[in-house]
Amino acid sequence: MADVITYREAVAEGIAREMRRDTSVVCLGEDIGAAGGVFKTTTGLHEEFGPERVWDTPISEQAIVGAAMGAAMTGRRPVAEIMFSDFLACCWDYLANEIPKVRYMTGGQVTVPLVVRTANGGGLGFGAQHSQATENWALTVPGLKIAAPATPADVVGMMAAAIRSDDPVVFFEHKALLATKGAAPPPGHVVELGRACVVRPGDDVTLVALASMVPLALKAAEVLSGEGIEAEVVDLRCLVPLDAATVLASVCTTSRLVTVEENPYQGGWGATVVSIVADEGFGLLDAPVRRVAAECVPLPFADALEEQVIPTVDKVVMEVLRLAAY
Amino acid sequence: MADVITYREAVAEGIAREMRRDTSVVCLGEDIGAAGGVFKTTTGLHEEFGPERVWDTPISEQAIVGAAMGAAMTGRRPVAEIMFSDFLACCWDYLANEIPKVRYMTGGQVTVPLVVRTANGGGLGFGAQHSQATENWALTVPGLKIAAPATPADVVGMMAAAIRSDDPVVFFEHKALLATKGAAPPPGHVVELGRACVVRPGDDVTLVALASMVPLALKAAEVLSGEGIEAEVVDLRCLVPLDAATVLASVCTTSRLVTVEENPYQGGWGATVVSIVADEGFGLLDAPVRRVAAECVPLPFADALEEQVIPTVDKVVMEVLRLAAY
Amino acid sequence: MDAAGLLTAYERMAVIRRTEKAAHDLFLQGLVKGTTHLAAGQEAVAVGASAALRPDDYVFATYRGHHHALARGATPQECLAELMSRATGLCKAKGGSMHLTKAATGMLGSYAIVGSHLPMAVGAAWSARLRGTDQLAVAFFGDGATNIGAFHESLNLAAVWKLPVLFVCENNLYMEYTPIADVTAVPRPAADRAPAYGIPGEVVDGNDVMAVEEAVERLARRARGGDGPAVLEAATYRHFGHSRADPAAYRPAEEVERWLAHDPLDLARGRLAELGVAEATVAEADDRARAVVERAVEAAKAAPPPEPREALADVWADGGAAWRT
Amino acid sequence: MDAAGLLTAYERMAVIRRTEKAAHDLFLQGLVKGTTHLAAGQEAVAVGASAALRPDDYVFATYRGHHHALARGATPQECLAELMSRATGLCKAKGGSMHLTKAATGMLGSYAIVGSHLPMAVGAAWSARLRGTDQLAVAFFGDGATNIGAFHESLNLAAVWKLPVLFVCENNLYMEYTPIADVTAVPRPAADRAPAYGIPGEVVDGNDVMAVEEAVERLARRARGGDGPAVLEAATYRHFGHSRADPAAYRPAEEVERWLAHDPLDLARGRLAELGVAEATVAEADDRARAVVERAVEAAKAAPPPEPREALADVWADGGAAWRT
Ligand SMILES: Cc1ncc(C[n+]2csc(CCOP(=O)(O)OP(=O)(O)O)c2C)c(N)n1
Ligand SMILES: Cc1ncc(C[n+]2csc(CCOP(=O)(O)OP(=O)(O)O)c2C)c(N)n1
Ligand SMILES: [Mg+2]
Ligand SMILES: [Mg+2]
Repeated sequence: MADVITYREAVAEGIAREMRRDTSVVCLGEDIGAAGGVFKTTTGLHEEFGPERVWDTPISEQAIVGAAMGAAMTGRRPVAEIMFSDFLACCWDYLANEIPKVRYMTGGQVTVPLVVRTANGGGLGFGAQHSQATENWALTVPGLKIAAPATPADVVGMMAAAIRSDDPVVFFEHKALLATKGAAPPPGHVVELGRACVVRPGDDVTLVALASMVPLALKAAEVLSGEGIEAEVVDLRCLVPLDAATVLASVCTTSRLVTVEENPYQGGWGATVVSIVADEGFGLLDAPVRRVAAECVPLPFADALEEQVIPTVDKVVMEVLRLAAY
Repeated sequence: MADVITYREAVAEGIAREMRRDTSVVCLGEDIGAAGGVFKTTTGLHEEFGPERVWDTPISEQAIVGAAMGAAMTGRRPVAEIMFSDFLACCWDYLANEIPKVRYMTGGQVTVPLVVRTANGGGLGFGAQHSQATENWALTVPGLKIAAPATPADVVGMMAAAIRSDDPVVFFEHKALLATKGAAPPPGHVVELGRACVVRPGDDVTLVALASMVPLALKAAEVLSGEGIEAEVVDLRCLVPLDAATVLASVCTTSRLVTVEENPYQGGWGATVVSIVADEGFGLLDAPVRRVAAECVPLPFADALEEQVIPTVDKVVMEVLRLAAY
Repeated sequence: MDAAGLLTAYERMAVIRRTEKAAHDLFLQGLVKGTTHLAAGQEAVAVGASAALRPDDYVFATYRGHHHALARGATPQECLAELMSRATGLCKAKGGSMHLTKAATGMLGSYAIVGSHLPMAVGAAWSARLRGTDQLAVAFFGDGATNIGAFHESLNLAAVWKLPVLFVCENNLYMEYTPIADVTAVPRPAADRAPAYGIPGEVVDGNDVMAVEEAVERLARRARGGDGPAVLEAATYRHFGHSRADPAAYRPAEEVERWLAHDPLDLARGRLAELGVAEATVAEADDRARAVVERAVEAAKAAPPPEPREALADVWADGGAAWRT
Repeated sequence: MDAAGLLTAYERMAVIRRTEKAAHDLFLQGLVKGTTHLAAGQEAVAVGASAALRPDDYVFATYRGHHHALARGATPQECLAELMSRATGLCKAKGGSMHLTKAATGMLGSYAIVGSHLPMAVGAAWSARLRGTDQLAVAFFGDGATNIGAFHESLNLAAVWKLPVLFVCENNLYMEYTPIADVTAVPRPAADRAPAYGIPGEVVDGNDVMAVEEAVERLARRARGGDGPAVLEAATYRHFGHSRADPAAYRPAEEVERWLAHDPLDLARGRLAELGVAEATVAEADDRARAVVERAVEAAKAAPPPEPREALADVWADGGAAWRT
C-alpha cells in the first residue's frame, strides 16, 4: 500500500480490511457495486468480494436501512450506504425509532451490529438538499454511535471499530475531505470510538472541531499563532460516545473554549459540548464560551453566499481574537 | 364558552377559530374526521366544517405532509396532523429537507404557510416509539418555527399565530397535558410566536422549561420556595423563534440557570439555550449552568423505570439545591 | 393439518383468546398501563402461520402482536408480566404491550410504527440467503400498513432479490377508526398490490386456521425453494376496539355480528367435530388453556417491579447506557 | 398538434438542447460549480407535456429539471445565470442547477431528493380542487423514483381523493449508473404499478413530442373532468451521463447509438418535413434558438455575483432569517 492515501481511498480500504477479516460483513446501497459508488468510496469492493457481498439496491432508503437492521439482528454485519447524509431523512424512522431502540425495548434480547455510512457536509456546491451536516440529527437520538473522521488514517481505524462494534454506528464521511491525503494506516489499525484526539497542543484557547472543521481549525490555529495565541485543537472524532473528558482536560489548561461547527448554530453538537463544560467545567472558564457555527439558514448555492453562511478560517480567528480580548 | 377548558379542547377550539375566520384553512390527517382524532383534539371540526375541510387520510405520513406542502404553496393553509410526534420520522424528509428550504432555495419565490400538528412527549405509558419529545429534531433544521404550548390559553393563542403565519410551523401538543385545564382565552386571542413568558417571578435561579416541563418546574419552584429559594420560571413556548432575550434578562437578575427538558440530554434544546447564555450572558453567571434532562436512553415502558429516566420535581429541586450550594 | 394438529392449534388459539381477555380485564383494573391492541378474533392468522413455520424461521409483527408472540413461543405469563410492568416481563418491562419480542424463538419483535418492520423482515430473509440457510422471514401487518412507503420499498426489494419472505396482511377492515376501504385505491389492499412487484398475491380466510396453515405452508415452500416472496392477505376481524377502551362504535352492528358468527375458535371447533374429535377432548383443551392463563395472571401479579437500575441497562451491547466520558 | 404548433415545440426543444449544451460547456470551463444533471435527449417530454398544459397548471420536477423550467417559461438566461451563481439567476443563485423554479409561471420547483415532489404535486392538485378551479398538477420524475416510498403514498392518495394530477415518469433506463431493470420487479416501473392504485397507466414514446402532447392532453382532460389521476411513462434517454463528468461508460454502445438515432429533435424535424414545413423555416427556428442561448450565455457571464447580504434573506416570509431574539 502507498504511504499516502486519500480519504476517499481510505473508505474503501477500511471496508475491505473488515470484509477480509470477517465474512459476515456485507455491503448494500445505491450504485455501490460495479460503479464503485457515486463518490468512488466503494471502488474495488465489488471486484474483490463479488455481488454476494456487495449489493446494489433500488432507490429505497427505508428498505436499505431497514433490511440492514433485519440482517444485523440475524447474524450479519451490514454496511449500508446512504449516498448523501441529507437522505437519512428518507429513512429517519429507522435511525430515530427502530435501530437505536430495539435492543433496549426488548430488554437486551437483540443486538444491531450495523454501520450506516453516508457522505456528509458541504463544500462541493451541491446546494441546500445535498450539503447538510446532519450528524446533529443523530445526536438527538440515544442509542446510535456517531463517527465523523477527519483524516484517512482515522477513516480506516474508525471504520474498523464501527464494523466490529456490536452497536449501530452512523458513519459520516465528509464530502469536502474525500480528496484530501494523509498517512496510510498500518495493517490492523483500529481507532476506538469515543476517543477524541488533541491534534495541536496549545495553552491559550481550546478549539473543538469535527470532520472538515478540523483542518479549518488547524489553519485558524496557525494564523492565531502568528498573533501570539496558541490554540489547542481537539478533533472530537465521535459525537457518541462523546469524549467530554478530553475537552474538559484541555479547557483545564486553556480556560477558554470555542467550538467550530459546520452545522447551523441552532441544535448543533457544540451546544451539547458547551453545556457540559458550562456545568462541569464552569470553574475552569475565564471567558465566555463561543460557538463558531453556520448561520441558521439552508446552505445557499453560490460560493459568494456560502462563505457568508459557513465557518471560515477568518471567522474562527476573529472570534478567538475577540475572546482573547475578554 | 366555558370559563375553563382542557388543553385537549383548546386544540380543537384553536383550529376551529381559524377555520371560521379563514376559509383557506383546511385539515388533514389520520382519523381526524368523524372520529375526532385519536386524542380527540379535532372533535367537532368535521361536524362544523364538513369533509371538504377536514380530510381523513391513509396511513401515509409522507403524502400527508408533502400534500400539505403542495397545498400551502398554492394558496391554502393546511393544518396537517401527524398523530404521534415520533412518526415525524416517517416524513422527516419533508420537515428537514423540503418545507424549510424551498422558500430560501427558490430565492423567495414561494411561501409555505402550513402547520404540522403532532402529539408529543411521554407520560401516558406508550413506550419507546410513542413517547418521545421530538422538538429537538426540528431544532436542528433552520426554516421551521417550533411551537410547544404549556396551557390551554396558549394552545389557542399560539395555534392562531401558527395558522396565520406565512412560515411553516411545527406545533407540538403535549400528550401529558391534554387533560389539564386552564382559563379559556377570550375571542381573538393570539400569542405571537417567539415570546417566552415568565410564569413565576423569582430572584435566585432561572428555570427555563417547555410544555409539560413548565408545570413540573413550577412545582419544583414551590418546593424550593419552602427552602428559601425563589426560582423564576420561564416558559419558553417556542424553540424557534427562540426568545433568548427573556432568558438572558432573567439570568441578569438571578445569575443562575437551570434548564428543564423532557428530552435526553444529548442534543436537547437546553444545550442551545445554555450555549447562548454561556456566551452572551457569561458575565452574569455566578454558578455552573445545569441541565435537568432525561437520561440518554429510549423511554422505558414501566413507570418504575420511566421515573429513573425523565426529569421529576425531585430531580429539579435537588439540582437547584446543589447549585445554590455552589 | 390433521386432527391432532388442529387440536393443538385450537388450544393455542384458546390460550391467546384468554390471554387477550385477561389483558383487557387487567387494563380495566388499572393493572396494565398505557395501551393495548388486542388481537382477539385474529388468532387463526398467527396460529395457522406458526404451524407452517420452522422453529428457526423469523417473525416480525406489529403493536397488535400478542397473538404472534404467543403463537411463536412466548408464554402468557411472560406477556402479561410485560403488560403489567413486572421484572419478569418478556422485555423486562421496557417494551410493553406494543413491543413483545421473543428473539430466542425467532419472534424478532413487535414494532409500533406502522410498516416499519417490513424492511426488517426483508433483511432477515436476505441474511438467511447470505448465510446459506433456507430460513424464512414473515412480516405480519395490518391493512392500513399497505399505504405506507415502507410497504412498497420492501415488496420491491424482496421481489428483485427473490428473497424468502412472506408478507402476511391481517385485513381486519379498519385502521384505527377509519375503514381501510375509504383510503385505499384497490379493494384488496395487499393482494391487489402484489402484481406491482411481479409476485403472487393471495387472499385467504384469516379466521380459518387450516386455510391459513395451508396457504403459508405452500408459499413458504415456494420461497424457500428460491422462487421469491409472496403476499398473503388474510381476511379477519378484531373483536375489541382498536386499542384500550375504544368501543368501536364506528362499526355497523350487522358487520360485527356477521364476523362474530365467523369466529376462528368456533370454526376450528366445528372442524374438530367433523374430524371426529370428541367434545370432551376439546373441552379439556379449553380447560388447559384457562388454567394456563389463570396461573399466568396470578404469577404476573405476584412478580416484582423491575429494579430501577434496569433503566440504564441494555442500550448498548455491553449492557450499559454510557454515551460520554 | 398542427404544423405551427410543432414548429413552436421544435424551437423550444432546440432552445433546451442548446441550453443544456451551454451548461455542459460552461461546467467544463469551470463557470458552473457543483453539479448538473442535463436533460438533453429528454426535451420532448417537457415540451410535449407543456404544450398540453394551461398556464395556470402546476409543474413539479427533479434535479434533472432544466428542460421543465425552460418549457414552462423560464428563460435560458435566468437558468444559466443561476447555474453560474449570478445575482440574476432564476433563484438568485441560492438554488443552483438542481432547484430551478419559476413559481410565476406555475413551475413550482425542482427537487433533489428522489420522489419528494410527488406528494407536493398531489397537494397542489388537492388545493386546486379545494379552490374549485380545474387546474392540473403534473409531477415529472425518473424511473428510479418509482421504487421509493413517496411514489406509493402519492399515487394512492391521489387515486383515493380522485385528484387532478398526472404522474409522468421519464424512463431513461438508468438511475445514476445502475439500470432500472436491475432493481425493479416489473418491466415498466411506472405504468405497471398504476393498477395497484386503480388508475390508468400508459406508455408513450417520450422522444415523440406529438405523442407526448396527445397523451398528456387526453389524460389531463380526464383528470380535470374529475376522473382522477393517471400515470404516463415516457420512454426516453439522456444524451449525457447522469451528472457532471459522468462519461456513462456503463451504457452499451449499441444502445446509445439506437437512442441517438431516435433523437427527439430529429424526429420532430422529420415530422415537420412530412407536414410540408420548409427546411428554411426550420433552419430559422434553429437560428433563433442559437441566438437566444448565445445571448443568454453572454448576459449571464456579464451578470454580477449575488450580494453577500442575500445569504441571510428569504428564509422566512418576512424576507429575513432571524431565529432568535
Ligand atoms: C407510521 C404510523 N402512522 C400512524 C400510526 C398510528 N396507528 C397505530 S395503529 C394504526 C392503524 C393501523 O391499522 P392496520 O394497519 O390496519 O392495523 P390494525 O391496527 O388494524 O391491526 C395507526 C394509524 C402509527 N403507529 N405509525
Ligand atoms: C432519496 C434519494 N436517494 C438517492 C438520491 C441520489 N440520486 C440522485 S439522482 C439518482 C438517480 C435517479 O434516477 P431516476 O429517478 O431514474 O432519474 P434520472 O436521474 O434518470 O433522471 C439518485 C440515486 C437522491 N437524490 N435522493
Ligand atoms: Mg386493520
Ligand atoms: Mg432514470
